[in-house]
Amino acid sequence: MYSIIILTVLGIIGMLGDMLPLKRLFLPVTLLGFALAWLGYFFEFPMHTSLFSFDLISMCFGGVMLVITGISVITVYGYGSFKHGSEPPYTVLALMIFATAGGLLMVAWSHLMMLFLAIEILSIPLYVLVGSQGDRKASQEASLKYFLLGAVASCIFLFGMALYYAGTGSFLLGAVHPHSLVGSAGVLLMIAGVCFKAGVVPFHSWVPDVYEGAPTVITGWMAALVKVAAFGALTKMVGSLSYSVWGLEVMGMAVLTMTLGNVLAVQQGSLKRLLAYSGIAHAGYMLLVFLPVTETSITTVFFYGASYALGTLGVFTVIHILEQSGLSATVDALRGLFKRNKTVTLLWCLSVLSLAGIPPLPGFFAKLLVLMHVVKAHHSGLLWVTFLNFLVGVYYYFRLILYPFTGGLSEESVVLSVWQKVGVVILLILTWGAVLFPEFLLSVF
Amino acid sequence: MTYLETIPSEWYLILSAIVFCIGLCGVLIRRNAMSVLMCIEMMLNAVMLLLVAFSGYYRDFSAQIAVFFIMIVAAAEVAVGLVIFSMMFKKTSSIDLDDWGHLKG
Amino acid sequence: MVTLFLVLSLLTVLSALCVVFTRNLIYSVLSLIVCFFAIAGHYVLLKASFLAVIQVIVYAGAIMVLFLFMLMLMNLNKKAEASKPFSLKVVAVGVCLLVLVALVSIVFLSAPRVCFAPLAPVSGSVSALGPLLFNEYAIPFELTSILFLSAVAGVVMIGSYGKKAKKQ
Amino acid sequence: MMLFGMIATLAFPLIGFFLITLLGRVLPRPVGGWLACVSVAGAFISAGTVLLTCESSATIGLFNWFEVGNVSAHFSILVDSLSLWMSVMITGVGGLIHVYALGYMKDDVRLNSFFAYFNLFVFFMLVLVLSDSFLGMFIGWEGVGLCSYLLIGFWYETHAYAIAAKKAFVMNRIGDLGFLFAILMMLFFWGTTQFSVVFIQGLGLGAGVLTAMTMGLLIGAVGKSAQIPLFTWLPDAMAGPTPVSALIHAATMVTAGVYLIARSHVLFSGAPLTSLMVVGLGVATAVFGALVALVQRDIKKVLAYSTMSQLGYMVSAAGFGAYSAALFHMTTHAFFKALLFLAAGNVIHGLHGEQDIFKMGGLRKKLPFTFVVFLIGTLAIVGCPPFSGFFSKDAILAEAFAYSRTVFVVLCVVSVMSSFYMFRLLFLTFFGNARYGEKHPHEGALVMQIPLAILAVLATVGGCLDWPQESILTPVLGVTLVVLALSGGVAYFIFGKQVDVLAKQPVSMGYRMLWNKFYVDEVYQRIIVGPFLSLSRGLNQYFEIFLGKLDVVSLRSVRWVGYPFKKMQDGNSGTYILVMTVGILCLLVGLFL
Amino acid sequence: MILLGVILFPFLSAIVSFFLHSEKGSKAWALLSVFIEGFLVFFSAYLYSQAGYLSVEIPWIQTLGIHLHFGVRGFELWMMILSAVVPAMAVVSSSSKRANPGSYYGLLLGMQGALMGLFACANLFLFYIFWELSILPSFFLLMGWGGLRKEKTAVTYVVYSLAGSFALLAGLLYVFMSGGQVSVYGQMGVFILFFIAVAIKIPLWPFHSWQPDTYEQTDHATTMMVAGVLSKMGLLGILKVMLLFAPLGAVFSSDKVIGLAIVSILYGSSLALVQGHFKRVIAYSSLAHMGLMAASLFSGTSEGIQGSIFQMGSHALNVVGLIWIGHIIYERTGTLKLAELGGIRSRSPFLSAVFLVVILGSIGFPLTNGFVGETLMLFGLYSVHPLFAILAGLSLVLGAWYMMRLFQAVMLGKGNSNLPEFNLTWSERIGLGVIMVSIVGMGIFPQPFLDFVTPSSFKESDSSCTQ
Repeated sequence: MYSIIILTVLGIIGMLGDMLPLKRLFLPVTLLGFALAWLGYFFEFPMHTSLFSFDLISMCFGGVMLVITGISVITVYGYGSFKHGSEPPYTVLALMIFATAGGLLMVAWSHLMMLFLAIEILSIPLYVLVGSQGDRKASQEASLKYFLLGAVASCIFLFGMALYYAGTGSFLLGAVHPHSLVGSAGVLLMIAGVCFKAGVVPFHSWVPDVYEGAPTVITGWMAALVKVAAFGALTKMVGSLSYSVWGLEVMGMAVLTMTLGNVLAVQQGSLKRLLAYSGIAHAGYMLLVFLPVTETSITTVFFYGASYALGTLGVFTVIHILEQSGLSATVDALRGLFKRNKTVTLLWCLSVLSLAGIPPLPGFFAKLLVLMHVVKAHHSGLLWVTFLNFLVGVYYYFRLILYPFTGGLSEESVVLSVWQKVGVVILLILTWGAVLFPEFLLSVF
Repeated sequence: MTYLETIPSEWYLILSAIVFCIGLCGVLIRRNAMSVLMCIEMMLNAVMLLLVAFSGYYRDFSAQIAVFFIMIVAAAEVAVGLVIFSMMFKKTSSIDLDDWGHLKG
Repeated sequence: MVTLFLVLSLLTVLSALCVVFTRNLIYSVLSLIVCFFAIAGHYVLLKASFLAVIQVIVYAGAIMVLFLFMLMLMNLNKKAEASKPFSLKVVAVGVCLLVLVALVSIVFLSAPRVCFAPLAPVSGSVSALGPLLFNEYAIPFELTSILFLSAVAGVVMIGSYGKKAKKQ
Repeated sequence: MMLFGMIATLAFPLIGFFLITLLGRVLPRPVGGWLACVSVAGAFISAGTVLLTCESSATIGLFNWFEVGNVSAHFSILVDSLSLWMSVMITGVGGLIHVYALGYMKDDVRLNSFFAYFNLFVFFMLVLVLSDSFLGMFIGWEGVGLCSYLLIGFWYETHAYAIAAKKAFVMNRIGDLGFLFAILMMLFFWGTTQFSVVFIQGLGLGAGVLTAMTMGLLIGAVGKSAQIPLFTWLPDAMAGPTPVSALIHAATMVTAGVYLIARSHVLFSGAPLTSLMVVGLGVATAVFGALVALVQRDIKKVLAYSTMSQLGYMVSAAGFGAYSAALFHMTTHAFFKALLFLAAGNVIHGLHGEQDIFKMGGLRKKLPFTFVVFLIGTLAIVGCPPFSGFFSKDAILAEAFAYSRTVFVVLCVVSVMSSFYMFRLLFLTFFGNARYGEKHPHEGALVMQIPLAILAVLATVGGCLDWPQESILTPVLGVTLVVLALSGGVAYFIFGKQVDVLAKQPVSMGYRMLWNKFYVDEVYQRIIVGPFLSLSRGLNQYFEIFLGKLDVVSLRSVRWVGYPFKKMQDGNSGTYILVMTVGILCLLVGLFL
Repeated sequence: MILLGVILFPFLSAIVSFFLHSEKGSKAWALLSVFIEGFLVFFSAYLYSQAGYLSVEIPWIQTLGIHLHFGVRGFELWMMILSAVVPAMAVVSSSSKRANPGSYYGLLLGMQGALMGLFACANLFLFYIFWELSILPSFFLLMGWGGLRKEKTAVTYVVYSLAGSFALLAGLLYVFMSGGQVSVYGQMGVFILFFIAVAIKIPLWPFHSWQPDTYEQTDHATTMMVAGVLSKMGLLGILKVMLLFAPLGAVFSSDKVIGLAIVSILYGSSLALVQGHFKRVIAYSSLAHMGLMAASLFSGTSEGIQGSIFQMGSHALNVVGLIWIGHIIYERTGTLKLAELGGIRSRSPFLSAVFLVVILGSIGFPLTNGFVGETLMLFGLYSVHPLFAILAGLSLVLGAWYMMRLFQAVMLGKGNSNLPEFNLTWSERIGLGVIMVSIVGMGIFPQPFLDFVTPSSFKESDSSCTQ
């Protein structure tokens, strides 16, 4: 619990930022706080109580989330339009920290109610952050949709929890085998609730509109954090449930998610919507790993989540750098980027290639792990669908890489603020690190 | 014969299912954001009812604590929801969901 | 006892239907309050008197008042609320009915709980809930503080967005 | 001694080629040419000495080329009477033509490159003749093809000449493909193409395989010696300068086919069907060449077709086993055909490039020396007794007579026709009224006349080089004399006198058929080349675009599949929640399955 | 350890080259690193001729069982020499005035590194990783410095290449999952998957539609790399992967594959006749040559295979020579359309002489490197079935036809008057001279190269593919 406590303290400091005299110190303090929070895991490692269980999964997923938020905090800190009178956007950072605390909790629960609380702690700040750009109608509409759909999804989750409680009489998953149908129905509804957060097909409708509406600074961080947290929660939840209950439905959802994500991504013009649909497709690939759950599937989900998060952060950082220099987030904004700023193009190409799954970038190993898992599970039909989806994915990813090299509209070079440069450099280092030492992330479990 | 023996647990399950579905139906049918929010509240209450009923049956108070937390979350949600609706109203003086459908495709 | 249960559940269902299908918003808010009271009644029946009181105070009192306040603010009470095209309504109702049927069939198909272990009858819930809340569930209780903190920060941030922009 | 001699013969032209190309710019103009003549002369001398001094045949191994698995190939020189005699002939006639070219090409700007190609040609011809394996011969074979390409297309500015060169090269390549196929069979059966190995084990093979192999060799010979199917390049090859036509398209390269058949006579004797084919092709070409030559107007084209028909003679002779007669005729033909071409060169040189014999006439007085030399050449080719042509042609006729009556009769008719068109050529150019307008022809320089004189002597004396053992003088002599007189008279009667030749052009169907070479070129163009090109253009047009469309089509199908889902995302949160509810419904229903 | 040096050095020099911006500096750096790489490769060739087998193994990812395992046999080293020589030619020939040269040379060196890795790798995963890695630099080079229609070409190129590599990945996963020895039925499936990947990369007939556009749109150095070495990756794929992991598959379908290869030979030769652009002629001609090489690889005879490996080297040399000459012409006349060219022979006899020698090399004229390869390959095909040899032989005739048509269209004729003066710089003269001499040299003394290509180790893999 130390990490949650540290994050809360940081959040409160953030909220009181205006009054406290720490104008320049806030960012380093936050980063230090994140580091301490991750260290916090080691002190009470592995703590299993009736309510929480901080074990290896929560430490790793938590670590990834802290890294994601760390980088996003840096880029947010450097983001121009938030600079009302050049003091940092304290409230936004505070909310981001609270959401991360929610994310950490989502992978460290054992009592179902705690999972619900974690989902809500993660979601409430996100509803607000999505709607934070009051002047843009799209931002308000995005937060409306996210709020409504989020509320309905948490109701569904709760109803599932209640049914599970009715069926088994306890809030701990896997404590007793849910013979009764009511218990299984509860499990299904709970999985549906979490899948909403992950952006799996029947519950994916919010993803494109929210990604497009939300301010780009938030979208990247939100996409990465929510997906990692959701799949962390799913691994914990699915790990302790019998496959027969949810096997068929999840496979159906996985296939639908992959195909729909890729098929719709091909037709998108706006950059953020395209990346939203590709996010959905990646959720589909990650879901494949749970059919059936084997010892490698946790490693695969973890590595896939980490590489996806890295890729998405990189991509959205580039988009918001482009938006900052006055370009609309459409595919044409990328034209001529190669001439305007090399490092940004390098980051863009590496991130998109990692999402496309081209060796030697981390995305490739993630894809490889998923494919090995599917081949080991002998779903040959599923294998062919996955390959077709990868091919369609390659098509629109390479279209994205195409544009920076085509003729540019505006010639003036893209300027970055100091902190944004720091963010870009950290992302590059992490990507190359994952290329050279995938071992570090893979051998954890 | 305590009250609980007389009422079989299925009845409560059915009652809460009915109220849940009515809430869900309200969410789908109403065009006004406020009434959608109200229906969501109703769905939450259905769940709370179910939890309280079964906490009685299982003689286990942890469910009531869960209900307690649900209320807290519901309150926070309503607060955030109403702020979002108020800002929408300030912008376009209408919180009709069909008017707020511009992000599409 | 059984008749009381039936009356209360009938009241709940009717008020719920009323919330969904009335034209005027005010009527639906009022019927929702009635529904909350009915559910509070249920709690009393189930010997969860503390929750009943909480329900009445938090829901009926605070949240519904907030709703009414917001309605008055947005003067939504005058014009009748526009309704969705009829075909969409039918589909929505149909789907909900199907979900209900599925749930009910699940309830009946699942193995019936033979009977519940006749533990000692539980007396007043406040004295039982209190220690539980502050011993085992102390940490989650604190966590809810994060929830409220972020809710408050969020509301302030969104609410005051317009003013700060005007101040520049 | 023999080793040094043979290597010298090969080395001289190669050194000449490298010297001229490398030092080309440095040397003053004529030196390059003289260097070429010296090198060929050197080769001639060394070949001649080796021919005279040593009798025994031997093979000199130079170095092994490649050795992969059980396939191996080695460069080595075979020294026997046939190859020596061929190399002496090549270097001798080649040398004379080099000297002639000095004068003929004097004012050309790229003189050095011309002589470089000439030397390279002689080198490749020697490699062809001297190598001891079919693979070595193949190197010479294609090398000669390349040099003929370079030399035909020497004046490459004019588009037509370049096209003619390309046509010659591609046609030769078709022949080379057949030859290569035969080589592959040899490699497959024996792993090497050494003559010694091939000829010893050759007969061991089955008749079918041997026929296929000899068929391959035949196609090679046909391609190179311009026999029936692959001959259309020879008339176009006249686009090159006259010395080129003399050396390549009269004396040496075209005889390579005959040399090939003569060299591999063991294989051909083992495949009766192919030898029949050879005779048939030879005779057919002889007839065809003679017929078309009757009506040609261009002096070089007439000589080209006569070469083709003489080659037909030689090939048919080789076909029915008269290898020595064929080779003897090849030698004498080299002498008088080179003589005729060089004399024609003189005429063209004198009339500043005019090649149409209808625009010549009465050159007897203006170019006396060329007239005498041309007359000797004509008498030799016609087969008038004292000259060499008579002995070699009649040797073939005698063998033909022994082989089969019909072949003999046809060959006689061909010799009659050949004498007719040669006399027609003679009278049209040198007799009759001068139709060349106000050009004033003049004799070539001394350096052009000496080789002519030498060749004239060789043409007359050449006959006795080879011994007509059995005296064929008696009946055949009489017959040929009568035939000659007859055809000479008729030719003189038609073309000799001062008559306006143009008006007398017969317009009959037969004439037009002959004039357009039986439309063979047009037939090839319309049946083989044209449709092939249009097929590939069609493929290029439609199939490539169809393939290119593949990914666009797949993309559109993906879009079409995705369209309903795109419509589902219509921005209204009510629909979104409806989708979620349906999702939950499916999940719950899934529970029952 | 030198193998690791050979593979990693290009990547390091690529990274350094990305930071250089001055034209002179980046070209100098590229030249230096290419020659060092050449030296390293020749040194490892020397070591190989001593030791007989070079190999190095370093663990990389234990969990997936992927080790950096590099092992080299004769023909792989031959390909590594190739992929040292071709980039050297590419760098020497590229004129320094181009947009941001640093990253240009960096990408070239990166591609060279990927190729070295591919040729030297000894385990399947590495093979796949380097196989995909080599697509990226060519894609970026096409995008950065390509012609007018580069976007469409780039998309087609990438979709085709990656579809191929997915097929390879599928086959590879299947082999990996079934633990190395694949069931008979499985081998057919694996063979088909590998064949699709290889057929797209070589390319063979139905999968070739990316090739002409890519050759036409990429700038000359990339075309050299793609035509010279990348296409050989496909052939190497056959030797290294298919014949070892799916020998039974190779047995059953070798006739079908040879048939397809011959179709691509005839298709390539006939279409090369009607192309209007210099580089498209080269594209279709190399489609034909690669088809012949692929067919002879499947012929199963040791001569055929050795001939095709030797021909890989000579074809690379010829293609590089052709493209270099094309580049020289393009730099001076600004166009490569055959209709607008002509009369260059009178302006630069040296260039036309080299062009003629290179053409002779590529159509298999005796005494040039093409002939040795062609004869051995045709022999290989003949021993499978004489008809195949005849059909493949047709490519010789068609080859002569379209190459002479190219020579005539570019060099002969009067040419338009405003043709600029054609004085070649010293580096071009030397480079072209080296190419000319080596073409004729390889033709006359092929034995040292042929011996190089048949080490004993090749024998036992040879036995596996001759069944």
